[in-house]
Amino acid sequence: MTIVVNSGVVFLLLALALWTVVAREAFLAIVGFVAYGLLLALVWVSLSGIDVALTEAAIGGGLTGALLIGAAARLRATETEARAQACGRPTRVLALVVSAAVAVALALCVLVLPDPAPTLAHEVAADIDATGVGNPITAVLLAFRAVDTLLEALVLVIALIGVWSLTPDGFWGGRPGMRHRANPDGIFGYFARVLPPIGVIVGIYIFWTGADHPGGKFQGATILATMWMLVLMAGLADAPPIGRRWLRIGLVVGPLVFIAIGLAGVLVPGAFLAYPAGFAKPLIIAIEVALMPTLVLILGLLLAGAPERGARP
Amino acid sequence: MSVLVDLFTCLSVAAGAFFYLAGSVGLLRFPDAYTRLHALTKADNLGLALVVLGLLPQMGGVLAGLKLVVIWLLVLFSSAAVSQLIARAARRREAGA
Amino acid sequence: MTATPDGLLLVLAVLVPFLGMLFGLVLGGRHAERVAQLTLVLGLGVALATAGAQQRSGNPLVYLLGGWAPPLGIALRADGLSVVMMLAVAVIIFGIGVYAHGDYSTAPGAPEARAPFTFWLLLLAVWGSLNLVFVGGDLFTLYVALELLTFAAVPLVCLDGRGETLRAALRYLLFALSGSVLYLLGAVLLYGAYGTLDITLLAGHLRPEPLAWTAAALMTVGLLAKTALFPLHIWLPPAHAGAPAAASAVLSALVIKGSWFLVVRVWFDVMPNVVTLPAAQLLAGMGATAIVAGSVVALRQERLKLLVAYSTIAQIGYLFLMFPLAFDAGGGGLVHGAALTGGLLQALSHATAKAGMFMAAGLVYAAVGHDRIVDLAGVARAMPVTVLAFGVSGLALMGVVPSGAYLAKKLLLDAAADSGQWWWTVVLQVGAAFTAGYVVLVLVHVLRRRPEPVPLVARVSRLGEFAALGLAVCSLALAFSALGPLPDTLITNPLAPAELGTTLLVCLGGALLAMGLARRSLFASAPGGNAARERPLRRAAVAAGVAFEQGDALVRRWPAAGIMLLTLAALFAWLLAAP
Amino acid sequence: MSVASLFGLCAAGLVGVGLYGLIVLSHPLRKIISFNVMGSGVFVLFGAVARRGAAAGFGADPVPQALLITGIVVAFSATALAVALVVRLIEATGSATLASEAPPRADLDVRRD
Repeated sequence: MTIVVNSGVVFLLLALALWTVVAREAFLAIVGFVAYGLLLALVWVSLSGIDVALTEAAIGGGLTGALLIGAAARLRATETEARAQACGRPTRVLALVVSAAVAVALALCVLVLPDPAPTLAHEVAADIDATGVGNPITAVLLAFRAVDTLLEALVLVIALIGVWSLTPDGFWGGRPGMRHRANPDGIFGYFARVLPPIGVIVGIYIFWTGADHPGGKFQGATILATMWMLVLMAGLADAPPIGRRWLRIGLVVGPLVFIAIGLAGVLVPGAFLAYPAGFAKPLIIAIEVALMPTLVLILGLLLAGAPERGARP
Repeated sequence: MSVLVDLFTCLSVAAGAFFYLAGSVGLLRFPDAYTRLHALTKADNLGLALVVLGLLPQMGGVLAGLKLVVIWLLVLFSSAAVSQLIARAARRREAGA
Repeated sequence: MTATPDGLLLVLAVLVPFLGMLFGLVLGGRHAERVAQLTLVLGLGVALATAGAQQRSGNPLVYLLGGWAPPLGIALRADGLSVVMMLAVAVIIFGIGVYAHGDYSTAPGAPEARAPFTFWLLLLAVWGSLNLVFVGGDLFTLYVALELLTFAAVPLVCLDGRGETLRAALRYLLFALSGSVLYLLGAVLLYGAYGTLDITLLAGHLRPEPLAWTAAALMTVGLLAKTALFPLHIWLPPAHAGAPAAASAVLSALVIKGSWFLVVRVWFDVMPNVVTLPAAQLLAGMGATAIVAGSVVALRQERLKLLVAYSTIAQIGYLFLMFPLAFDAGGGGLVHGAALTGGLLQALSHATAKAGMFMAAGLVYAAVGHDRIVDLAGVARAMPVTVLAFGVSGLALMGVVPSGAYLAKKLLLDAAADSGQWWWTVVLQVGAAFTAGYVVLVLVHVLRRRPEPVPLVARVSRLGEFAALGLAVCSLALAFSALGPLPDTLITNPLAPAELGTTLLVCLGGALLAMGLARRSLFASAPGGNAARERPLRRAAVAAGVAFEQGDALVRRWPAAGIMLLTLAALFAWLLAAP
Repeated sequence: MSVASLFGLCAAGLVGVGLYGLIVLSHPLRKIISFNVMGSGVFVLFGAVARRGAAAGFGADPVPQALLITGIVVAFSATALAVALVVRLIEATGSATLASEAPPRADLDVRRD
């Protein structure tokens, strides 16, 4: 029974992936891609990755989809030009042959993966008690491989600096994106007033529960960032100018606290990013709490894009 | 007792699935944006309600059941708002055309 | 696996630049540059301390992050290779920092401006990512490091915001992303097969089998796409030529070395017993093609910055010649040895010289207001230090004694002779002549007299000129490292007849190539009557040059590059599996 | 066939589709979508590897799953940067083509001024 359902999911997934390639308009491709992202979340559930499913649904399907739709609305005029440059049939056939070859090679690799599969699950199980958290993925992300998470926060900071570097010169220090105006008494204004309080609670709940159950800072931060964007889009508030001091502090507080706690570990049990025995869980939670504002701000601002107007509202 | 509960779940979820099917058929077969929205929102929300209702007795505790109900309410709320927005956009396009 | 006492230095090497970036971001305005300058000094200090510690112990430095040992945790590791690269990067970043002070300083009281602010932050980000690439001991951490490097490098391309540079940046980003996904795909396969991503543990587990071959092929081509080895150089010329001079220096001297270094890591340290000689020959063959094609197209350029960008493509080719030469004759696979040292020296001398060259080209552009090579007559008189920096960089790239490239060439020539692969000897010598070609081409034009002084549109900063010269001299003096860690028999008197003869021969060959291939006849404005006699030969040379240019334009079309990328992956997999 | 193998094969297909789109589509936004499809293919493959490694009471090997979360966030950052570049490119030039400069010319003396 499960295999039938899963086969159906696989079929749909491949069909949607193909659709994103063959669809005539970018907008249609993006709609397909968002559906694809949601279906992918289902795949993660089948693969016993609830945490990954939450991340995929929130970031892969949700944020990426929103980003792409926002862009597609502004790029419609350039699509005809791009279609005129479509490559000829021989190129397509060649491309098809080489990509199919890679896919076949990968499929063969999947079939020859060793049995029993090598795994680090035993090591995680043996050492998870030292971290004090119950969710093994949080233990990997913030203890065993904490540096990856630190680097990931830095990736986000650098991507944001990169996006900001695309500001037209006159608007440096201005506000990101366009000013949204909507009727505050309309349905959207109502929606954007009622949903965020609930969304904030859900976001914080998902963040908090991440220590012991599926969930975590990224998934929670995405929900909070989305609520922020909703308020912006309804015109209830405006994006902050990028030069604001509180904004800059919010952007770096997460990584700085992370690094500070890591360096403190050099002194007390004696290694960067190590936690003293018994203090692992509170320190991990302190890092996550500090990362929250950074992640919410960066995810939201990445979605908003480069500044396109001055600092005046 | 448990057989009865399971039977209830089966029936309710099946009914929910039927409404989803109806909604999807409507989405594909109806002629314009308004009727499609009508099919989707009405049928799908009812379908989701039936699925949630069917699953409620299977949940371990009151809290878990409450989460399911909250999910249903949230979907109800957002689909109402979004379908309103879509309908308004469709009307604006018609007026413009 | 245990940590070594000085391992904390590796953490600092990565953290210091990133901390500088974070503080620069929060302080903003003028402070961004101040913080960056402070970080340049601190980072250089850390690099020196690391090098000292590694020299003292003689063994790789190891640090276990969080105290967790691999496979569960992540180790940072620095062998001689990493330490040398870290040191070189610190010196070059320092030079670039000095140079960029002229272009990207903010006056007191002035509001925060976009270009200086982002330049300093991204410079530090590039540095931190590179250090992470050099010391990372885990394939996934290295993937994140590669992405960090890409995200920091791409905005540098379009720092001045012109449309064509935006396009170049987008091409770069998209192609580099394709490359890193292929790399990640390889890493995923390795985890699936061996259950770890740690480099030393993987090296112990790896066997020549289909999974390893596929992973090796995917990772290699992914990294080559990011390194822009011909024919995967689709993104490089517009990106490097369009970026502001200081940014070009970062991109050309440093950023591509990151992914190159990972190719070396993967081949020498992760899978030395999986890679095969035929695959290495393919890699070096691509390198040889890069040298010829890059040099010919460089000679055909009208603009100085594009010429330097194409010369980068040729120099990247050089970096891959060492792979077949580093094979153990006894069939022991790839070994750390003289050939690898040669390749490393090549990378260092190219990095320093190319940084100096791009800086010099940028200064010329800033001073004259254009960089059309044929209109540069008289520049040597107007800005002698800059032209000297360009000339010294050129000499260093050609491999004149006592440059690092000379020593590298010598090590590689020895290795080629030892392993009986004479054809690489030819490539090495011809490559030097080609390098001489485009250096001569530029020098002839800038040294030409001009009746009236060159109209200068801007004053260039003295500090910038000397920074360029300093890096060029570093490159030219690299062979003196032979007095330290390398045997001093390798270095000879530059005025000895044999050396002098080779140098002259190389220069002569270069001059002939420049005469034949240049877009505009080298002596067009000089009075001379033998033009008619030259014509048939020159005509043939120009036809060849044009053919190369058209070939280059063809392989730099997106679909062609994509198809080649995957074809090369298939080819590598086949060559790994075949013997 | 196990769930892991099924989704592993699916992942191979997704990577192939993404690669094809990345090569043949000309609009940069479409390339970005294809990049995401290909990236998610790699992630699904990693997820299948993790599922195969289920042991010690975990439904899947937690290490690759944690790496996947990092990978998804990195892919999102890449997408955000690329989209911002596309938008800016179109604002600046009015065109989204990635095709570069004019083809090389065969003339000898380009400019005499």
